Amino acid sequence: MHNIENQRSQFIRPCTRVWLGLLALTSVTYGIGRMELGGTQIVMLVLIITFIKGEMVAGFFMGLRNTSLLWRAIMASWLVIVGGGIAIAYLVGLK
Amino acid sequence: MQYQSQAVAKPYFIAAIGLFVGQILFGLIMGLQYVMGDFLFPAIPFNVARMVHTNLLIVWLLFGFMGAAYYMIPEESETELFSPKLALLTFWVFLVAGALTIVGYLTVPYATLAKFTFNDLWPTMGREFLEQPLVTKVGIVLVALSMLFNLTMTVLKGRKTSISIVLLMGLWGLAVFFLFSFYNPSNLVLDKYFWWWTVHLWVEGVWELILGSLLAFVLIKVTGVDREIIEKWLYMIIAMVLITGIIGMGHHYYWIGTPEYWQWFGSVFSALEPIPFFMMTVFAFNMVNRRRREHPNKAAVLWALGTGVMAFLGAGVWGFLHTLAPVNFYTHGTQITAAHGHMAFYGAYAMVVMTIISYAMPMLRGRAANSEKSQVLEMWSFWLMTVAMVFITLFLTAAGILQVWLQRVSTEPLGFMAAQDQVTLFYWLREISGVIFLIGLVLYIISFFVKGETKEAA
Amino acid sequence: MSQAFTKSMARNIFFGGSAFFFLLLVALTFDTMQVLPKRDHRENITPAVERGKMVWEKNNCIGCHTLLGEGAYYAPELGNVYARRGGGEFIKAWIKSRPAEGTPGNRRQMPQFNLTDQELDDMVAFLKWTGEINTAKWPPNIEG
Amino acid sequence: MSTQILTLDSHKAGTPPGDLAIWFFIFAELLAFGIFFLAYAFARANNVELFNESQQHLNRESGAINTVVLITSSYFVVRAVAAIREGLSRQCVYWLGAAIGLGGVFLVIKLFEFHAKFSAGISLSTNTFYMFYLSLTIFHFMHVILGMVILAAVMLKAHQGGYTAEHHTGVETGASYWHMVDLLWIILFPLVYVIR
Repeated sequence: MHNIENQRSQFIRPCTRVWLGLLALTSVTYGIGRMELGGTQIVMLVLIITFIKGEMVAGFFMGLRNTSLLWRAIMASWLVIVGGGIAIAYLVGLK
Repeated sequence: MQYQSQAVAKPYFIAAIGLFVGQILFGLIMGLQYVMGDFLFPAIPFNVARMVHTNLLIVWLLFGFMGAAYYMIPEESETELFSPKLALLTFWVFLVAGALTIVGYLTVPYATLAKFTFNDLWPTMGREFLEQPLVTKVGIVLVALSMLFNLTMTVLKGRKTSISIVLLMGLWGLAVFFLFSFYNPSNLVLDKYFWWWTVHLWVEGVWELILGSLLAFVLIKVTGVDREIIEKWLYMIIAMVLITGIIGMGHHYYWIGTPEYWQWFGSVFSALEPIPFFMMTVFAFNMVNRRRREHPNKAAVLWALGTGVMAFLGAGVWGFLHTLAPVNFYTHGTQITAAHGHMAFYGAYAMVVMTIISYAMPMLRGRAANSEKSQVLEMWSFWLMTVAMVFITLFLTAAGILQVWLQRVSTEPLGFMAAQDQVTLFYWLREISGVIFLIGLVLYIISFFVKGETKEAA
Repeated sequence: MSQAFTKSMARNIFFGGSAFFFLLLVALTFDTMQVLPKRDHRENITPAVERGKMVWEKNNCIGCHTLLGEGAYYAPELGNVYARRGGGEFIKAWIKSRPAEGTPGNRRQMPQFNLTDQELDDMVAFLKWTGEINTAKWPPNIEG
Repeated sequence: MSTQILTLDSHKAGTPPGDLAIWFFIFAELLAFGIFFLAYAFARANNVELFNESQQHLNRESGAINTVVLITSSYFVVRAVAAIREGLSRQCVYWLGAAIGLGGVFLVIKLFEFHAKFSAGISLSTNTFYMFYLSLTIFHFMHVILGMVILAAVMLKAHQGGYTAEHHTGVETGASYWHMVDLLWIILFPLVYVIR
């Protein structure tokens, strides 16, 4: 059962780690919200965390990391545009 | 033509083209009235001419859709039509009802027509595009039901392809959403809200299903590309149409008294509405590039490609131009809307009907394609009409931008008529383009009578 | 090996997606119906307003004018005409005074509709009510 | 063909798992949500006080718990895909069932949240913030339901033994959609509940 062992090490275990990582990052985001922190640096941190989470879900759960560059680029640019747009809008709102 | 009963499509197509001519003539009358206000007054006031222009458009497109359906369904289902006689009867009922309605518009004042057709008992008239007397509206429903019965029975007894299923869904949707035209509450906001359930869900909803299936049918025939591939595309395109278009209806709910969240829903979803049209363009070109045969009917291929491009430009690009709420705030109800309306209807619906006519008419006349000479003429008419329509759209857009600037944006806004006086030049240019369009249309009709060497239909 | 892109999946997305967004439309429509009374002031729809809408429709006014921006673009917007012309007297006088054979010169013509005084009053009532609908501050200015 | 390719990439090399058609749909949905997210962000920029003030009345705890619920549910779906790649239909069904169950938990928590808001008289027309909050969360809520329906259909077919280690595009298709629903919430939560 070489292939099953292979799948466990290459698919399930990374995903389990990703899952735990997502939970940890979520608690960070929640903690920031809980403390009602605000301000540019905090918001950028939250957005970076969100970007990392998005890439983790897209790459590992959705399996995009095994696909061609085009697919990964589409997803990454979506995340960048949305996240970057939110960041710009936040800065615009500071005025 | 593979099945005898497909022949019933022929009178539908001929009627469609005939009414198309009428539509263009009244369009020219209106165009002239824009710059020579007393032209044909008081014999044909502008509101009458416009009603005839738009109603003829709707009716000839319906004739085209019905003809297309009667042509396609037997071939797709691989069986004769359930009842060719019923289809012919339906044709004459529809033609006579339509002609009488137009005659009514032109001969008696609209208020008199309303009185004689019992509009007081159940008022439905006098709303844009739905001006038809109650009895005509009922007639349209009966005609549609007769057609749907006929086609559904045919599909049920024969092969069920994705194309015929999509076409039937489009036609059923057409009938169902037309029912909203019978609802005319005295509250104007409600009236407008549900008026769009007919108008928007027709042209940006179920009609696009019809459009997609017509285009898919012709592309299968002229390119020989595998049906599976074409039908897959068809489903993806119409999925995107409805996903974006249903909530895209919000772009009509910005300023008519409806809650303001529609500005967000409408903007977000209608911003996506160009996507299915873009897919349609890619689809048409892709299939033609991957063609497995050289179909002798070059003109039909040209129409099919033209539909893809012009639908994207007219409905997609020109729609997007003024669909976002902050833009629409200034452009709502101006010549920009007229510009979009002209190119979208021509590019999407008029052209797809001419695509199917171009493909099916030679078949109905017993040949695979028209003679070389006839096709060259038809392609000339394609370019004349299409280029003329592009210019009509550009001139109306220019007029619209000026109108918006003078009347709505500038710090000292002009009144409506004063602003109109400033853009007269563009209306003249539009009228000239309209004349060229008519020349194209005349050539189109002549192309049917050009003889020459033809191959027998396969 | 499984096929990468199947027709049945495309079909499922079409049916599922359409049903989904139609349901969303129904939900939004439901909410709209709850909110509308506050925006259209339907308590002010008197019998005169109702009759006025009939007069509006029977004479196919939408064939030249826009009303809240919808209609033909040949003649001025009438959703705010009551405010623009400072009340109903101008509107009535205007409609009444259209010459049956048209005004001389190259101007755009409005037909003589031969409305009765009652119909004129009803029309004004309808246009006044229409002008009070909350249209999210549209049109941009009084010129419509 | 090596077994590794068969199990790890049961799709054409280079393309994402599942039916390609679902990926068109996924990207269309991402586009719609993306525009909505940006619309929220820029509407907030014009209305910072209102948004910050209204945000305080949101139930951040239920938002965070729901994030955990969806992430975990997504992970269960990953396990379901892994199971069917080994041909283990029963495990696949169990994992899918657990994922759908968590989807249900998400819906229940969200319903409590909606109930609290609606009974406070809040609606789409209360103000711009609540318009967005309700629109985005209800729109997403409906996607969760749609995702659950898709997963349920997949589960049913898996239960009937409709998938094998070689042929299981359907599982991957449903999984991809469900991950998208998760991904959207991962962005929605900080955007609406946290950023201030």
